[in-house]
Amino acid sequence: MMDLRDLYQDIILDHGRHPRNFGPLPDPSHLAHGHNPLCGDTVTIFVRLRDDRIAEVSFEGKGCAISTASASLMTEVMLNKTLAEAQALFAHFHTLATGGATGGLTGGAPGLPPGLEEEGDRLEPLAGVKAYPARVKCATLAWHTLEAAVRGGGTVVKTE
Amino acid sequence: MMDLRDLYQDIILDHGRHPRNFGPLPDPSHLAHGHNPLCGDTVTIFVRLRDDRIAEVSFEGKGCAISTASASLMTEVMLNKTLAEAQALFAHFHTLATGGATGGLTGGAPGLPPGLEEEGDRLEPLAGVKAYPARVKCATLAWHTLEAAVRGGGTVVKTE
Amino acid sequence: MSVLIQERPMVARADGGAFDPVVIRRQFPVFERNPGLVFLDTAASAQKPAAVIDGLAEYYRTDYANVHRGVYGLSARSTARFEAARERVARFLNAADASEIVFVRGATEGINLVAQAWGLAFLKPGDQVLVSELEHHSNIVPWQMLRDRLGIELVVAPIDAGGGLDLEAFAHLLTPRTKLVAMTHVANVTGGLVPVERVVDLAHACGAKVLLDGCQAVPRLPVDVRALDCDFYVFSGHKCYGPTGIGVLYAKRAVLDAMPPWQGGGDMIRTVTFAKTTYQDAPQRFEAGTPDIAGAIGLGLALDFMDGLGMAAIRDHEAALTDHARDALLAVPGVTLIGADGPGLGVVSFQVDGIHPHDLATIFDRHDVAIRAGHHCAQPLMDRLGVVATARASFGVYSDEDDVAALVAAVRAAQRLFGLTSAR
Amino acid sequence: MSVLIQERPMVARADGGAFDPVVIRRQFPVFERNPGLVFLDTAASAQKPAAVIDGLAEYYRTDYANVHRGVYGLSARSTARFEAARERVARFLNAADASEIVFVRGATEGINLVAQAWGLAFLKPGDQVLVSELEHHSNIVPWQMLRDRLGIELVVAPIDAGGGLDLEAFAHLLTPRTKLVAMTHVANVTGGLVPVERVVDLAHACGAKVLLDGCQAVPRLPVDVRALDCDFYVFSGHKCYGPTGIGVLYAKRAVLDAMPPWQGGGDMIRTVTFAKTTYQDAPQRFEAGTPDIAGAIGLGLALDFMDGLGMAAIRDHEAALTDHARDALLAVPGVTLIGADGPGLGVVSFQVDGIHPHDLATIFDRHDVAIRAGHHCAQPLMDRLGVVATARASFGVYSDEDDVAALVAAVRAAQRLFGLTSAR
Ligand SMILES: Cc1ncc(COP(=O)(O)O)c(C=O)c1O
Ligand SMILES: Cc1ncc(COP(=O)(O)O)c(C=O)c1O
Repeated sequence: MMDLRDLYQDIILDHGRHPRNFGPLPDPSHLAHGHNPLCGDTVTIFVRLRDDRIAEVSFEGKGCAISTASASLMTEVMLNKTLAEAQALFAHFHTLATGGATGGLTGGAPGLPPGLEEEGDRLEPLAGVKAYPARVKCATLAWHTLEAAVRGGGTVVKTE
Repeated sequence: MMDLRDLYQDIILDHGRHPRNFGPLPDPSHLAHGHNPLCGDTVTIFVRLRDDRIAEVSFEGKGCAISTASASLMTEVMLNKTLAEAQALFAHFHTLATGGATGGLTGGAPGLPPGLEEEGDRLEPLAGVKAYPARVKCATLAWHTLEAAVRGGGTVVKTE
Repeated sequence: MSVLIQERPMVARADGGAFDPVVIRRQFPVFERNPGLVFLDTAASAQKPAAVIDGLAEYYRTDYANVHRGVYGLSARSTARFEAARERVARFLNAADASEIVFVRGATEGINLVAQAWGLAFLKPGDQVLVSELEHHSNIVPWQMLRDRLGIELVVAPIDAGGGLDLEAFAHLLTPRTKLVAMTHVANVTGGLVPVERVVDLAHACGAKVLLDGCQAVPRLPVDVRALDCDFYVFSGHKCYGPTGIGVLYAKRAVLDAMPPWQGGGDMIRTVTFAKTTYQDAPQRFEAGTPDIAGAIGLGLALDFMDGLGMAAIRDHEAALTDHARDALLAVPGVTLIGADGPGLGVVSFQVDGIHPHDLATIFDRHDVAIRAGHHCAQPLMDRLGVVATARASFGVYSDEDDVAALVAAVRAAQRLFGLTSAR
Repeated sequence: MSVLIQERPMVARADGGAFDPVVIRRQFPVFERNPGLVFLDTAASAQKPAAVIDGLAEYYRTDYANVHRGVYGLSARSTARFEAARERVARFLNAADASEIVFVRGATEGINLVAQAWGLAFLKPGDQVLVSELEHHSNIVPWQMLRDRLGIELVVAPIDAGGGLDLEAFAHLLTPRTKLVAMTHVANVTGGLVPVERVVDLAHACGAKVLLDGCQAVPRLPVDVRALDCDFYVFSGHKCYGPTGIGVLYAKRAVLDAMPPWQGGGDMIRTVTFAKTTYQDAPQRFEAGTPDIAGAIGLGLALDFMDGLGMAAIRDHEAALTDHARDALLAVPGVTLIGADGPGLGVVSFQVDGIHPHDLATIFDRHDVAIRAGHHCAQPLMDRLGVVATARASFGVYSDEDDVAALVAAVRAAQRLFGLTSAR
């Protein structure tokens, strides 16, 4: 039996119960809604971009511990990142959570540009989800929604 | 193995190949079309009733040996019968061909009124069909069609 | 509860013994192959007894051929078995005639058939279809699609505070414009028994026809469509221990006779020319193409299996186990039941404070307890109850109090993992 | 013949041996259970190999649960197997993506889906659907129903004197009003191969979409939907050694994306409120309700079985046996072949002077030879050929020259019984 603690690490439970950056931004420059039709979970991501940099980011929604913790950790690591850095973190996270569906030779931290190592480490607790295929979408929902928000805004994203 | 000769008796083959009373009546008082949608066989029955008596009867159509012989034998036994006698013959034939679905304690000739014994005997060769459930409808098509003709006329009958 | 259900004489088990899930479970190979499995998702789909699995295989080995058109022996045998399955279903539902049984893929296809064949033919703009807040998406979406196509109205009867149908509100919503009432017999989220006899009486008094969704009822209680007097009844084979791919639409013969066909093809026609085609009578008119022959035969075997246990015995078992599960869950601090005020049959929905149902399901799975978490294809009901998702445990003939004990233990384990035990 | 068929590299048999129907037959339990059976009705439905029968049973025993919604292990396994079957079908047809594969009950449902979802959305009064005189009722009646509903026109491409599609006449019937060409790939009455590559080219040049009915083709030759470039392709699982209740609609992804749903229910929705419902992407949008999970998995096993033998080898076998059967039947005085001028695959229709096909089938059955007699769900073709019915023998991977010899012997026996031998 896979240890449930690999998935539900203390940091996940903590962020699940006490999400950081939770609640709407008063005046976001970008926003998107995400939705997992299989379980009904929803998330809204609020972003204020300034000069191609994520000056503020927050989220709101109803979800499980995994999706809430993933969104919360995401907002922490994304704060003050340039869009290019955000893209690199997204790719890194995707590999982490899915076991490498987007490529990357190592399971660990493929292609994280120098300077983002610390952010990579902070996302590590989310790696446990890849052993739970039915839950991967819980972890990726907020990330896909953020991507949609900064790319255009206003789109409804879904993960299935 | 059931002997095919029980079904394809000489009298059946003969009537199948050389049907009696084949071809339209010039001026029928009653007429009906019959159709077996499973195989595409068709039959038309022509009747001239005079004083509740079948003064003339003929048939036309495309069908197998069983359906053609059954129609041919039917026209022979029905000629000059009253409608009541025709009804009795119909009931008798139905029991003969289906093995008694309409009742009758004996498999043979239930309730044939006196005076129709000879007709009953002439239909006997059709009894072989009841061992071939897939073919019963071939045998009954003409009979159902005749019944529809004298009851109203103009109806299309089907057996399935 | 007995006022809500059709009573039939108690059917003794084939072996004359008591209803013992431990013994019954031995007839289900899945439990041998998956030792330790606590399967509590029968409402989504039931496991299959060996009689069904082996009977299906045996049919393919000995009697298989296409039906209805062959003169040869194998085809005649196959046809006889297929039509015997139709008779079997008719007997099981106490339908007046086998011709009232239309084989479909499942309840969903059955409802779509009614919406698209009966609905398109008989409904006019302004007519109303009345459903309830308890419905599965399968009994909502087809009517919405029809609404958007025809300009009819979809009216929704609310639930009461206890999570059951509000019968008084329902009665008030019936008007001469109500042409069809489409309602579940047993609710798939809550297990709640809907008083369908009253629903049918009230609807008929108003001139409306009634469709009952029996997906969760047929596996759990004796159903008598003639006593119910409903116009349509649908259910899915896979939820009552039968194979996937097969289900049933029952409709009164006069109703079927008046309906145009829905799908065109082989077997449902009488004559075809390019100019004009004429159709068969019911039920063939509604079964275009080669049917799921093995599925129908397998469904017949599943009904044999259930009747062998006795539907009254099954109902009593499901009711008792449901009551027990409700009590056992409520005894755990932090657990809330959803819509469990009225009589319930085979299904318990619940929530655990501080743990999302999705997390519960994952944690339970690691304890070999299989439940469902989510909206259970009933998003409108979720919205009405103000929840995003629930955890749902559901029972079958193989479920027993040990399964409930495992469920409760899993809840406690989840609470420990989430550090919630000391909170109380 | 090779110009008509997509060539693939010859696939060696799994055991490396030659294609030997006697050996293959041992994998089909029906022949063990029915010793002496000469089964010549594979075009109506194929018998099932043990790999399919046992694989189905094994799935129910070990991995069964409903798909797509469960978090627990059993459901995840079941979902993985179901979706792997979709990938399997995609690979078998060489589709670009598994999302282009929609599971349906069979070819008939697939065609009805296209007629009622694509047709209702995209056809206008005056538009034309072009079929051929060779079609099965399943590829006629859905278009007639659509014609009567929408006021479109149904145009019929004639056959030539040899019983094949008259390609020149077909080309002349194409107009800018032709929006869809719906045509069989291999004709079910005659076994005739339709030059579908030319049909697709000509139709596309005219701006029409093309639906191919692959019911008789998929069991008999390598099919590559991307090389064919057809827009829709349908087939039935039960005709290619798979279970009943399952079939496939392939459509190009862009075509599926543009189509509205047909049936409503669970699994095909994204969000549901009583006011408004949003739908999933293809293929889920077209799979309302619980699918025939076991059927899809069984179909995957059947495709494995066929690929194990090699589709090129199967094609060569069917072609050679068909040629042999045509020759052997023609050598019997009084026998006429129907529509057998062109290349044929797996099906031979014939008549015997002085004996109705129905009588032939009964007599053959007493000699353990199972054939079909009737209109084969192709009444318009029968009318065109000026016959009421034909006798039809059709072959599968288990058929061989001994079966043909038994068929010929049965013809002679029928002639003797009818006293027709001395007539020549
Ligand atoms: C060419 C053709 N099209 C369509 C069909 C219909 O297939 P099904 O009855 O499996 O839907 C058949 C078989 O009966 C066929 O041979
Ligand atoms: C009450 C109810 N109705 C309809 C359905 C749909 O059944 P199916 O998916 O078998 O068509 C279900 C099961 O999912 C159900 O529980």
